[in-house]
Amino acid sequence: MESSVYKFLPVFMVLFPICMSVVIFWVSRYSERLRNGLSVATTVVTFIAVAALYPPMAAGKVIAYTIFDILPGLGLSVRADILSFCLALISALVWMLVSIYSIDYMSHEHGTDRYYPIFIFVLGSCLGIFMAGDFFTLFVFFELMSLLSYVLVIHEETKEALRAGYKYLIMTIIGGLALFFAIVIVFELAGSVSLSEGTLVAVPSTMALLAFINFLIGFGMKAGMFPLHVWLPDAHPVAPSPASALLSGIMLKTGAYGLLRVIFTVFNIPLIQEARWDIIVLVLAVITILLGSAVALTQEDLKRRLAYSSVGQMGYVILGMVLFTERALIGDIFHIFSHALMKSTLFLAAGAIIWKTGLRNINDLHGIGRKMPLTMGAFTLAALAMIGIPPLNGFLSKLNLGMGALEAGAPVYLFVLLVSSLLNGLYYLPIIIAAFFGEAHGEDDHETETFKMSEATRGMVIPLCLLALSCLVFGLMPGNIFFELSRKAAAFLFLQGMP
Amino acid sequence: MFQQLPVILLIILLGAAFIVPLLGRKREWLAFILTAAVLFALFLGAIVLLFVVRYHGPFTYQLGNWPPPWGIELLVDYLAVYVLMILGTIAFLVMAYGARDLQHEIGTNVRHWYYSLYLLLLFAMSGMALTNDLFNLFVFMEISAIASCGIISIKEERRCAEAALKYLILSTLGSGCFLLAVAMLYMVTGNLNLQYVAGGLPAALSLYPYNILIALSLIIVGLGVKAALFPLHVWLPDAHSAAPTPSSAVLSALVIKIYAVAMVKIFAVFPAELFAVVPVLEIVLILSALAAVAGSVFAMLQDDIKKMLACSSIAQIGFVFMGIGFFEGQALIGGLLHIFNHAVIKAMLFLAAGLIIYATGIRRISEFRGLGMRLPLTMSAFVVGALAMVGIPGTSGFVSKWYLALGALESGKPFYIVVILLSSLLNGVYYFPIVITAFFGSEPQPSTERRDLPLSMLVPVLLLAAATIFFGFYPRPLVELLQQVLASQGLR
Amino acid sequence: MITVLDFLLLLFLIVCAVAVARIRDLLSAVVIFAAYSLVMAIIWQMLGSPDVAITEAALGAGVTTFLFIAAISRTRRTE
Amino acid sequence: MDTVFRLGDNLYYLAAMVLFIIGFHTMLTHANLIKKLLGMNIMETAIFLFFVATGYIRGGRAPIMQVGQDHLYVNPLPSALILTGIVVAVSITAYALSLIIRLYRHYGTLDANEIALLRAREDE
Amino acid sequence: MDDLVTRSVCRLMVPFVQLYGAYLIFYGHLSPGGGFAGGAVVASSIILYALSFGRETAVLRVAPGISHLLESSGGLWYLLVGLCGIMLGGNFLANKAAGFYLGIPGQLFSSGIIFLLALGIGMKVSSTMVTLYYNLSAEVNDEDGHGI
Repeated sequence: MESSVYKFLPVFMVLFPICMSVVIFWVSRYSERLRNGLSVATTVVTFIAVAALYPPMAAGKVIAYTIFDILPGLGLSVRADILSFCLALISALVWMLVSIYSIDYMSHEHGTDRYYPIFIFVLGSCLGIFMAGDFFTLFVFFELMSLLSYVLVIHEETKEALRAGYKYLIMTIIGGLALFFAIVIVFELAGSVSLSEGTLVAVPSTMALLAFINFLIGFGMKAGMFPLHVWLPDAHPVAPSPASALLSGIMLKTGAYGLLRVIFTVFNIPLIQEARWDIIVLVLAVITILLGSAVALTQEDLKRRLAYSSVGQMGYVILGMVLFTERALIGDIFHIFSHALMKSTLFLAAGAIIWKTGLRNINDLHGIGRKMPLTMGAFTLAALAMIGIPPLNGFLSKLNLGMGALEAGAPVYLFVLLVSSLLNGLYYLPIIIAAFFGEAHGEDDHETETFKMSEATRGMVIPLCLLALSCLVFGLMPGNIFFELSRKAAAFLFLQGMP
Repeated sequence: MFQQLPVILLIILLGAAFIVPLLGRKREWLAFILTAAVLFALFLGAIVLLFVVRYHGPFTYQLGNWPPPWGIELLVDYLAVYVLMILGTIAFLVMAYGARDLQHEIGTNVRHWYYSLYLLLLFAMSGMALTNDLFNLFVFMEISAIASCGIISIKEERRCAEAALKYLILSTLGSGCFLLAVAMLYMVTGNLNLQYVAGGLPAALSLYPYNILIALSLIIVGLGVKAALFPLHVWLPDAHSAAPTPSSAVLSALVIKIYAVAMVKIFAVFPAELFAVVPVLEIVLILSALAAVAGSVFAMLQDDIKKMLACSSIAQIGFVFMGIGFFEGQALIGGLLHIFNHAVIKAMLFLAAGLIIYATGIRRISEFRGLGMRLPLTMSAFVVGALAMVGIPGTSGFVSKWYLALGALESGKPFYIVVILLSSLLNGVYYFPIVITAFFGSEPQPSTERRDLPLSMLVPVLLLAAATIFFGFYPRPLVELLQQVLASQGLR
Repeated sequence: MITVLDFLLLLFLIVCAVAVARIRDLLSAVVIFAAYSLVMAIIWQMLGSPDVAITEAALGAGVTTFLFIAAISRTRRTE
Repeated sequence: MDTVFRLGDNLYYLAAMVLFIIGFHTMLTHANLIKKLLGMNIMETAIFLFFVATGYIRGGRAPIMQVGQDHLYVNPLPSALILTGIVVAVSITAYALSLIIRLYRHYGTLDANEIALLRAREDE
Repeated sequence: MDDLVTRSVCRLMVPFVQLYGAYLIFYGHLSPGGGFAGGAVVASSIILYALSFGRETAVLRVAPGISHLLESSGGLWYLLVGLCGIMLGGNFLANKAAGFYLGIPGQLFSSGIIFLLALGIGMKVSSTMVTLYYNLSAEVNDEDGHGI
């Protein structure tokens, strides 16, 4: 009885938001409040549904079954294992908090009637990616999510947003087509694209390499890997801040998730190591890390700087998965958690500032910390975590990544991590210092303004602070739940990749 | 009883085509009802034939009880049934849409002629699907050429006449080539019946190889002109865009495909060794690859929505021919499947474009700003079409591309996957901006002139859009049917 | 063995065809085309297809010529 | 010499091919629409000639039944087919002519290139 | 064309041409000819008449409406005769198999339905040709210039 409930849960958590988005779309004609309430309720219910999956997942069980076959050997199927659970959990959590934040943030925006349904629908398709039992299902939801998030990207419908959105759309299509290519090749080589059948391609060949490269293009595009990151710094800043938080915090991770599956399930560690394909990924990851961090330094726009920072951080995630030590993998998965928390905090904080003051340029933010102490406090916490200051979660992931690099016998990557952390510090710290200690630029009435606290609304500040606190909690507490999950997932994945 | 069904279908189509003009312009509604009923009967008949073929196997029908080598023979096999089903469904839906649309596109005095020509066209296409006789195929080709020119030139615009004339001349060129090829095949085999030609060809191949090769190339040129295979496509953009919307839909969705089907039928006759020796199929493949890319590039350059859709058909027929060019296994399934999928998608897109023109009078894509708010359902259907054209999974466009790609890998030519992907990307590049312009980037003008569209026009579009999604998730019956097509044609 | 008549008729056909293609006066071209059709009818009779010969004489030489002349009279005569 | 004989045997086919090419060429290269149509007709009759020649048996008779006689008949099938072909050709010619008249009424010219030019200008 | 000679000759010729056309149609199964050729000959007689007497006079004799009617009914007739084959247990257009009276070869009423079919074809072809001619020679403002 109980197991059948668990069996049903993955489908439920995908279908429920998707169905609710239709309801929300319909409701939004009649009542805005009901619409907002329903949106939050949907994310909450979805989060509970995801969390309810914890017992079997923690026990190491795998839920996998096929719903129906579209074509012979190709169908919609479900698979929930510890890795997919990790990602689903963090997605649902962040989504829930962001949806609360959205209500106030979006209250002055136009087009909210389409924002909420899409917002909820993207949650469903995002979970669909994680709960997919084969690459076809994954592909379906991946495309669904990518295309729909286009609407989130261009929400403001300015010329700039439309241009960025178009770039995003075309890159998405390219990525989707590359995935299509890769999946076709794997299907032809292995006769199946299921995630549950162990290694699908065990022999290196030109075709396999072609598949690998195409997977890398498809998922790397989404994950913002160099040189395919070009859409990201344009698309993330133009979206409304809650959407940017999700785009940077969660949707980038779908690419990382896909790459994890490709490396450990479609292929396996010996194959990739023998064929030296990991070199490609390693080089690209290192470039991604350094380039993202370095370019972030030069950005004046706050959200743009955050977006470039995301590029750098995704580089860590991509690096971690090809070091091929269990320790690095723990750090890798934990960094997915931490980055989701940190980056959504940062974007939400930036959003709160923009919402309240309309300021986007970093040079204008002097003294903002005195005006909005809670917001900037959360920002500071997350930024410190980003740099990797010890008691915060960012430190924990970087520590594990670095130790993994040492275990793998490649201390050079530790050096890359350190350089990148330094760069992180260089571009985050000035913002913080200026915000709290800098003189405000306002000429006439800054005397009165600086001492008047004017935070954003409670509905925005509370999710923001919760997220910021989680950065602290999940760094400070050793053996916390996310870290435990990462450990289990890493062990599971490593086992899968080592036939 | 069912033995007579194929010919009865042809008779009612032709008979109705004769009766409809007699009803004249006074009882035009009667003419319309008769047309619609006959088209629906075609659809039902195709379904019945499907079951007959499934339970009793393919069967032949001798006109006038003349035994095969002399008489004309109809062959009801899986391929014919598949094509008939497509013809019936799409033609019926397009006609249902046309009831209203034609009222403002063509004059009252010619509308009954339009129905007649439409039925004649369907008669010719069904005949091409069913016939097992080369010369008969030629006759049906000519009838369909005249009828399709008729439904183009019936509109009182001078560019329609020009487009129709261009089409007529090139299409006669094509059928001339085809007839010459038929004559050459007849010369060396002494038969016109496809089965007997197939029987005679291996022997003839050793005696008159050049005759057969010339015949083969003439067939490719002849049918290629009519199906708008890449370098021979010049007539298509004008003809398909100038015509009244229902004609455009039927021409793009059905007429060009039926020649591809004819090519499959004829290629199946030639011995496999011939294709192994002579790179005929490679040429078709290369042309199809060029078509897939070039058609998309042409479409990108258009501003007129119907012209853009017409150019996109050039690219899509390229996919169909790609399947034929591989001529085996999965790729052929993909190509044949694309006949259906593209028929559904392109008919839907043309009808949606027609709805836009009907409701707003806008033809230029650059003026589409804000249309998404004014015609939400139509533009949503357009979105589905655009997604299917790009081949997003969950739409029927994906499935055919999937099979084509698998086939390309199977044949060890992954290069063609790149072509497919490139063409899909280009599709995205020109379809999505339409959707974007329509939905985003304009001041929202709620409820401004939200004109109610007639249900009879909207429902076919929505049904076709639903079919696009349905067959994206449940293509199995079609694929299984096509596997039987391949099995019964003696292909892998 | 081919007879001289066959040869001459075919030669005449080709000459007519070239003339039709070259002549700039449309009406003359049509008249030459009528002659071409009639010779074609004779050739078909010689090839043992009297049905085709009659039909060609009536349709090809007769009706087609009528139609062409009707069309030319409604448009223009020179190329 | 042998080649000449073989050529002589295939004289009808040869002539049909020459006519086909002349017609094809006229149809494609002439700008005048009526000329194009004449070329089309020449091309079609050339194909018919080819077709009938395939059915011709030297010394055969026209396939007309005469009671009580037995002859070598010419294959009747090609001529039966050609009948249909001629009718189709005539109807296409007639239809094309009606279109040409319409075009002339609208554009005042029979030159395909000029019409294309006028249309292009109109589209802009 | 107000030429007395032309008109008189035409008036004399037309009945004979039509007779010859009818002969071709009815004797198509016995001698060269048949529906196509006969129909064309009949049509050419009418076109000849129209050429010499002018279109208006010809329209009075054979109205376009009648021509349209004959066109459709010719086709329908052909189909109906063909359907008889099915009714009598054969296939479409069945002749011998459906048990039609084949008669004695060489006589007018022989070879079953071929004669009837030729009649349908003759009707169809002649009326189509006439319609085509009418359409081509129609005045500029005529609105019925479309049917093929």
